[in-house]
Amino acid sequence: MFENYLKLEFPSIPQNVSFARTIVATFAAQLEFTLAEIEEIRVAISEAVSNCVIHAYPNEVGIVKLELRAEDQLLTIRIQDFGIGIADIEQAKQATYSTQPERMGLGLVFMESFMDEMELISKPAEGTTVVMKKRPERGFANAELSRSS
Amino acid sequence: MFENYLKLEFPSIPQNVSFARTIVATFAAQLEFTLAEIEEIRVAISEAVSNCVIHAYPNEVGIVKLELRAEDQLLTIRIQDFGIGIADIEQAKQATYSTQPERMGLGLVFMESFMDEMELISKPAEGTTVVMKKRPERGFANAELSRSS
Amino acid sequence: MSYCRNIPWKMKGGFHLVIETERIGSNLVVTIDGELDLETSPEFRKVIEEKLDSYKTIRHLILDLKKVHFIDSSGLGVILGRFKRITQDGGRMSAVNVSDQVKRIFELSGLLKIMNIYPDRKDALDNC
Amino acid sequence: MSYCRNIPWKMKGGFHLVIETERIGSNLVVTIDGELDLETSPEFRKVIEEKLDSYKTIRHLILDLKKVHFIDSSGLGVILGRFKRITQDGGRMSAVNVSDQVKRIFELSGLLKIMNIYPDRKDALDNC
Ligand SMILES: Nc1ncnc2c1ncn2[C@@H]1O[C@H](COP(=O)(O)OP(=O)(O)O)[C@@H](O)[C@H]1O
Ligand SMILES: Nc1ncnc2c1ncn2[C@@H]1O[C@H](COP(=O)(O)OP(=O)(O)O)[C@@H](O)[C@H]1O
Repeated sequence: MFENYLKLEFPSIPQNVSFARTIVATFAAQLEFTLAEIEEIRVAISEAVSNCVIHAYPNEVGIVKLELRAEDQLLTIRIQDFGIGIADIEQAKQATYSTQPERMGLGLVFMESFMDEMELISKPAEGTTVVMKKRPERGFANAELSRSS
Repeated sequence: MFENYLKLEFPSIPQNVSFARTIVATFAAQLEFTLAEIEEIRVAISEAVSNCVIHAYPNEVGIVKLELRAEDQLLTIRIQDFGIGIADIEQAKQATYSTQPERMGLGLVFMESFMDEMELISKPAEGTTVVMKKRPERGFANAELSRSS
Repeated sequence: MSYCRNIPWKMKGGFHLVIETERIGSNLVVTIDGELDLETSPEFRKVIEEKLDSYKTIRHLILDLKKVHFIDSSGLGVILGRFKRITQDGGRMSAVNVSDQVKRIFELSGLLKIMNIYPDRKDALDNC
Repeated sequence: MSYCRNIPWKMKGGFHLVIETERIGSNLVVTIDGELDLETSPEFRKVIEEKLDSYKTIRHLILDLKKVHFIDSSGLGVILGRFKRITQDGGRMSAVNVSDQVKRIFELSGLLKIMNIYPDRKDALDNC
């Protein structure tokens, strides 16, 4: 069985959002994702890491932990912060709900739309963890077709 | 002062060598390195992570920790394994010295040639840590030249 | 037809965004090259706001997204904010060269229903 | 002039290496597309060894490195190993389309002193 993982830790600064996207896209490319699927993963990661930067640590730079796991046909992404947390998770998930007037409240909506599964765990003053999962749609069967003559 | 860091952990499997290269190159691109300098960094990382895969854990898959730090004009890379370690560091550093007959003994030579500084710390049965540093040759001055009209 | 052009503007830090603006009559054409996210969006907003502040005659904002390799809700937020400003002033906003990926993001957010999308710049200008 | 060609061969896992071999008389031209490192080198070695085993008449190995985007000491080790085999049998080895980066790696290892480097494939074949 194919298996790999990557654990990351970085500070919650805006330039690490694009960084996290690039790393996750490179990691995800180990599985048989299409380019369109990789784009979806990039958006989901971008939203999750942006939320750590803006919401989890609004007035300071905090630690973001990112864990990637590839197990056979499944990519699992875990993003954790130790910031202010979310009091009402159902409310947070609603489209257009945002605690910041300038923002659109679409981050969690995009994460749910673009990944197969999304779970949000949070406790005020302790932090938030997002777990997202995605399988390549056309499956992993192609990976075994090694073309050689 | 510009400052950023990235801590990584991954298993010592061959496909993570190219992976580590890509991540470090992306991280290093935050500083004002030339493309040729980025290539040098890619070789150094490739050698260091390959050594963890081949030498540190010859018969098992072990843990590799990679720490990247960008502080102003300086990139610091720290690669750590918890493998078999090196008994005689001076001997290991010699060109063409290798404990594996098929290999060339050039990895540590390339790391020293391509980085500004390299330090090797090791203890048999405990593991090995390599610390490498590099500064962009043309300095950081250019980064302040924000071009706008 | 008046004409003005910005020298490409470069982000400090890891990733780059290049924004070029071009005034064609009462149209402001904004060409974006790069990724629109949390890091780059504030500057994207700033550049457009400054142009709208200084050229009071602008009635139509045209975003050329040909080279937008990535957009998330932060980038979308800035586009929606500019849409609100220009339409409140009685103007219009269009996007051209919109990739499938960006179109999908626009669709999920509802922006696709309220903003004009044209295949290219010429089409957008012809419809002014 | 006999001729044989491999269908591109693809690595499983993260990164790809495509190796094409072409037999031109007593020459074996090996075109490498990708990164030569710890992961990809074993297959690189395998493909060349198999060709050398099956075509006993090969006297000259030509490596076309135009699309080698990366090489480290693992890739270099395989090249040196093949160099040893072909020269022991009285043959020769050349490399063509060598980038500055690859040339520097060859230089540091001493390989540049013992291996022929030609600008392109035609030059290498003319010197057979
Ligand atoms: N990591 C987090 N830490 C604290 N609060 C969060 C976090 N992620 C999301 N939230 C809360 O959930 C709300 C909705 O998030 P989201 O859908 O991403 O939209 P937006 O980022 O536009 O506000 C945020 O406004 C914030 O209050
Ligand atoms: N991380 C490590 N753990 C254990 N031994 C190591 C490690 N790195 C290097 N060595 C030792 O140092 C020697 C020289 O390493 P190097 O110069 O990279 O050449 P090579 O990989 O070709 O052997 C190796 O053969 C090995 O014995």
